[in-house]
Amino acid sequence: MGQMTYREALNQALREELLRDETVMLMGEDIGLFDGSFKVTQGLYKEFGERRVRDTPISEDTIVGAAVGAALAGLRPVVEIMTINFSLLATDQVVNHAAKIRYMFGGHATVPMVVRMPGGGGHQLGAQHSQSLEVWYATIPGLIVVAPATPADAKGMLKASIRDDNPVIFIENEGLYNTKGEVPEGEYLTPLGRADVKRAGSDVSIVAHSRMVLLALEAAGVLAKEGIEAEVVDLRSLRPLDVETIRASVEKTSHAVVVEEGWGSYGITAETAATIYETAFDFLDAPLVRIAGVEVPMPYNHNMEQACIPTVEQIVAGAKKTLRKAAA
Amino acid sequence: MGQMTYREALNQALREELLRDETVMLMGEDIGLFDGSFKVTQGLYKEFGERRVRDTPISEDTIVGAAVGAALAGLRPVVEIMTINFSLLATDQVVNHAAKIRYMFGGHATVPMVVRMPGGGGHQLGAQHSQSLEVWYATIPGLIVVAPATPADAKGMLKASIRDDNPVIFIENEGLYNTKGEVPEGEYLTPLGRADVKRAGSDVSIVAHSRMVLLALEAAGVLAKEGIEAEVVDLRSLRPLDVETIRASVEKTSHAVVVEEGWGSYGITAETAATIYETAFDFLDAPLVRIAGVEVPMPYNHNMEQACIPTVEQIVAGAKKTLRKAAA
Amino acid sequence: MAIDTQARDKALASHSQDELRGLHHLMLLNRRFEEKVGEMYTRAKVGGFLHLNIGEEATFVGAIKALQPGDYLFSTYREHGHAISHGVDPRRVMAELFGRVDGTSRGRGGSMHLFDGEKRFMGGYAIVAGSIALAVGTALASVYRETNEVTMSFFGDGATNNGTFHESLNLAKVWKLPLVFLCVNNQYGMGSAVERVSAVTEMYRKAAAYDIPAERVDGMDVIAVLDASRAAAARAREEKTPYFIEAVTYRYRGHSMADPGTYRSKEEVEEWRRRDAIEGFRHRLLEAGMATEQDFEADEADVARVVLEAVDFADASPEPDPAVELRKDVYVGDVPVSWR
Amino acid sequence: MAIDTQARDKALASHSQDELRGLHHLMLLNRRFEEKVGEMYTRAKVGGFLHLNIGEEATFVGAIKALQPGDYLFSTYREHGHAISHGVDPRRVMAELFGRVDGTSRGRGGSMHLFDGEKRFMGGYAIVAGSIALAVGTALASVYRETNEVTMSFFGDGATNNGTFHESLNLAKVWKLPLVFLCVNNQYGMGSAVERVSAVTEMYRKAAAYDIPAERVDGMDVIAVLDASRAAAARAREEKTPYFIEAVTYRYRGHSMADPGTYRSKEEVEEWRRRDAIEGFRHRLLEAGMATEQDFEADEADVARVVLEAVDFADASPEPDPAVELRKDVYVGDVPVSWR
Ligand SMILES: Cc1ncc(C[n+]2csc(CCOP(=O)(O)OP(=O)(O)O)c2C)c(N)n1
Ligand SMILES: Cc1ncc(C[n+]2csc(CCOP(=O)(O)OP(=O)(O)O)c2C)c(N)n1
Ligand SMILES: [Mg+2]
Ligand SMILES: [Mg+2]
Repeated sequence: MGQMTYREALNQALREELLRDETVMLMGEDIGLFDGSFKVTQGLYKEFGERRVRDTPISEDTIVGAAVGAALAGLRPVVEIMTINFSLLATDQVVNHAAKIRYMFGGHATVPMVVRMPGGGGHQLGAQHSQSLEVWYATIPGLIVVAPATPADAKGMLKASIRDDNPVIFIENEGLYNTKGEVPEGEYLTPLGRADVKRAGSDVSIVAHSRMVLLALEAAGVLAKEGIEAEVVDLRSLRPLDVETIRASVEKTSHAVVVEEGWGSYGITAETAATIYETAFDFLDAPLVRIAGVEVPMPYNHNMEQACIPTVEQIVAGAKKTLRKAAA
Repeated sequence: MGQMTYREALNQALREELLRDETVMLMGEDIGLFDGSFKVTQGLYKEFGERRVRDTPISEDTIVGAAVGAALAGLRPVVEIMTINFSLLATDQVVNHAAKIRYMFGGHATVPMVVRMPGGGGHQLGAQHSQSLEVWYATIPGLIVVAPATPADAKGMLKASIRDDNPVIFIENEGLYNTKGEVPEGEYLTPLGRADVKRAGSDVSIVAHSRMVLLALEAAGVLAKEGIEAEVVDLRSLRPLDVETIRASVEKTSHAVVVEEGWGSYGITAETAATIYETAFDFLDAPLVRIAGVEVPMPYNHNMEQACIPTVEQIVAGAKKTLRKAAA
Repeated sequence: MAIDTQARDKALASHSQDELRGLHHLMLLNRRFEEKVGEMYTRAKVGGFLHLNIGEEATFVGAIKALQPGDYLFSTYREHGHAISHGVDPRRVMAELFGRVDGTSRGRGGSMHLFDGEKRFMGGYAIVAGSIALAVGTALASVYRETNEVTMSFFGDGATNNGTFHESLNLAKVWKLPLVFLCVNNQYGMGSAVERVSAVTEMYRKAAAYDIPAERVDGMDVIAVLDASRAAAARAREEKTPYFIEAVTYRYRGHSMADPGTYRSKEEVEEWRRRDAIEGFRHRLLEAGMATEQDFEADEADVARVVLEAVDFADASPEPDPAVELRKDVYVGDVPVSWR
Repeated sequence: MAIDTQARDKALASHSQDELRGLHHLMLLNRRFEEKVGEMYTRAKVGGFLHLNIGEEATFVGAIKALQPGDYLFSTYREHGHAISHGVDPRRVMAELFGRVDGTSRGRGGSMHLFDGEKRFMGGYAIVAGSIALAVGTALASVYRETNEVTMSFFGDGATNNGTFHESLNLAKVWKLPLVFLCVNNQYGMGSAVERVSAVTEMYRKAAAYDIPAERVDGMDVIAVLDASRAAAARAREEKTPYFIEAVTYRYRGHSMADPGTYRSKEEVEEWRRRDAIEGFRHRLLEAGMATEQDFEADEADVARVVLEAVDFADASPEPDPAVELRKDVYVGDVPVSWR
């Protein structure tokens, strides 16, 4: 176990998998000589050379397509799309090709590949650089979609994603790269498809993923001081969604707050809310509270941007609101 | 009022708007000389010439981008993307450009344009040609997203979309083109953003959009024979979603079935379900029932495909299920 | 395209009689197979969109004959003949068109999505230009592994106007990939004549923007296509460089079965039919004394048998049972397929 | 690029003293403006990503001077100088960088999203190659309306590897649009040197695939850029044809403020700095007797004033109040902005 950043944990996962399996290779814009625009691939080009760590032109669509082809031929490509915003140029290859090939070819083809990319806002990068579009991928059968919140999960899930035989969309968050945590050394795999209770509690379930889990944990700390015990469920995996863990938590707490950084309407919280109502209807004492980003293209101005992104205070207030409603 | 098909209603709307407003122009692959691959633009090239009705290369991304630019310059382009499946090549222009330009440029720019495209399955076209991806667009602030179910709405909403100053995503359905209905002559506008109760009823609300509305109406007919009065709410507009009409219906019926042709997880029904629970929690007598397409890439084989798409029987059974649960 | 008959004769003579007879047989098989498929479509045995490639036989038979076992082939939705020419069993192709479990894709793919990994027929795809990017990937894998295969990517004239085409050519050149781009210029993308949608009408010129060697060949001349493709594949294999071939041809039928073809004149179609690849090839074989009318008749009889066997096989194959087949193979492993 | 000094002198002499002095003033203004912006970034007055164009002044000053009022200009995220050169008030540019309500985009856009519809500065965009497609649209509108404007689209060498670039060139040629493609080849896309990611290293050659007339000019020579752009714009305007110009230049700073630039050598940077567009131009003006050192000093003083005024204006402008500004302008009209 060592303390390291989320960025370092990802880097370690990539390095270990490159060492372990000759068929693993990385592709992306400026991931090699430049060490990656967020430095996740730092040092790997130097260590593994340009055969294993391949810089690409600014051709998102074809990079992903080439990865699909390479995967069909038996490699395990790991693509970095610089940010999820640019993945909009590659949606055809992800959705119409990677996600469908196995099924539409009768199960005779396999596409073991990973597309890594960070989403999220908070750095004044404006409307075209600050989106959280994980819901787009989460709705597509044939894809596995994960979004770890902690350095340990970042490592364990990236390694598991690379070893998985399905196309995996691996969503990071720009605001997480510098966060720190304990990360087990060496062989450490986190199964895909399982949510994780990051903090146990009995009064209210806070269901979140990616960076919002950190805010949820902070909020739980605040609530604890007021005698409210919040349980924080980190989804980690958006597709498949671990309905059972969510249900069990809400069954216990009878109250829920669902949170996401992106837009809520037709967002991740639409599904988590619907799922909770569906599976725990009889246990829920009050309407749950949905907290999400304000539904505008992200503005540049700092105050304006901050006003868009969910806060610890909002989550605390949300928890109290659903508890109050129940009391009333 | 005249009987006409959904296709003819769209054609009439386009024709009337081309006649009315010199800034309206159409662009798309094979919409001109070829009369459109689903013949929605039939005769318009002949009547209006290639200045107003413009054939394009197979360049979805740039066609939409060019429409955005033309809209910025004051035209009102109406783009046809042959099917929603190919719009995956244009998501960057739709989401990163059309949807954001007005806001991110401080309200100083306007993008009056329409992107028309059919979605849906049922014609054995396979995985890459049978998707219902409206939820992708519905989650994006800056877009208006509509999906009419009847010829009258097709006409009224297309005319309204062309006159709207915002980018409108206008989603048709291949299975609707040949359906018939009454359509008012001439100037007939249906406001965007309003759901429509297509059949009134007191026992259960069936909430749907596009082709599923027809199935919902059929299901309501079947239920009526068994003494169950279903109310059919046609969303018509997915963004903005008419929460008030949905809420009012469920408040009245205390039961709901939500339906979509596409995949349910993180789908349109995730939002409609969450919305119903949120706004009508205290009125709902039982968990609602969600009905959606089976979550697989669409198979080619007829029986397999039919097994994927929601049916009248499923809706009838869903209605009974939620009513039974309530009774129990 | 002006034709130099002397050179043409020389080209023919450089091939063995066996090879020439094989080309004839394969072109004929594909022609008759497609005709049968068209018939099966009108009899509702085949559904969905159906894109026949009648008229284009010389392009794909010639090009694919240039490949070796192990070479990767990517195609489009107009791919039945591409699959068959690359060694996929016609019976399994027909079964797929019929939507049966013995089809190449267990009936899930249909006409546009044939696949045979063992033969390295890497699939038919229905997104124009989409599979060109995939071809970059297998070619990359060959270089990565230092194996000796070539990848060939088929696409149409219309596809060259799409961004994926451009990105793929650039990537193939930058990465020095053994990839033969094979553009079947049948002069229309649906109803759009090349000159109405493409800035240049000679597709091979587009390769110049990537310094990819390129040439244009008569797509009604199977020998021309074969010879050019062989040279291209050899260079790709040895020099690890992409190569671009444009084969100019014509589809006799509509874009798909739904297309009445009103955007082109009867005369134009007739003119091209007079240049028919199979008819023309027969004349040349006869002239050169490489085959007799009897040989052609024997081929006719043989391909008729193969086509009928394919239909019988397809007819006998069971339909997939949704209860068993519907939720299988979305994922490898125990991933839940559907949550509702 | 070999330089023919005689031709260069002749080119210079064909311009009026006023015009030459104007070019100097504008290049200097942009240089000093960017230096100040860099300083403001380190002082946290400017946030987000910041891409300076120091070193590239001759490319955009030369090209944009070739435009007429009413002509449309599209740019990228490296666009401050493009906006200012097209007539956008430097004060409003600075205010936008500061995120203030008097900024060109009311503080919502920032460094990458300047916009001024009145000046027809159609925006800075942060998706590489994305705005090239938009430029096709305004050029189309000009043809549609039979007005006489030209559209100019700026983009980098890296952008030419993206599919949108390709589709846009094709469309512009097919539709015969008055559109000048202006490729600023600063030889790097982030850390990627042109030859590592592009099959051809001379960007103008890519235009050949669309039969678009194209040329490569010295992007450190403002007169060369101006003359080529003027000829291009004139042809575009009169003949309704796209034109492609590649201006070869260099950015002295990193890709953005976050980039230490380890992918290139100090020597390389130094070599290009020795060819500095402003310095070189001053020498030529002095030699030709078109300006004196005093003139340059006067320009320095004047641009210093303009830059300071811009900072003062920006500083004085209020921040947008989220309560008022946040939900405005997502839509035109009464569309509900947010449901939660
Ligand atoms: C991205 C995309 N856009 C549009 C279509 C619809 N479409 C199918 S085939 C076709 C024409 C393609 O022409 P070409 O590439 O010349 O191939 P051909 O059909 O002539 O063999 C079009 C527009 C599609 N399948 N994919
Ligand atoms: C579609 C897309 N992919 C990647 C990026 C990240 N990115 C921003 S600038 C840039 C390099 C662009 O290089 P070039 O076009 O040469 O312009 P320059 O920065 O040199 O002016 C990259 C890769 C982006 N903004 N958009
Ligand atoms: Mg064609
Ligand atoms: Mg550059």
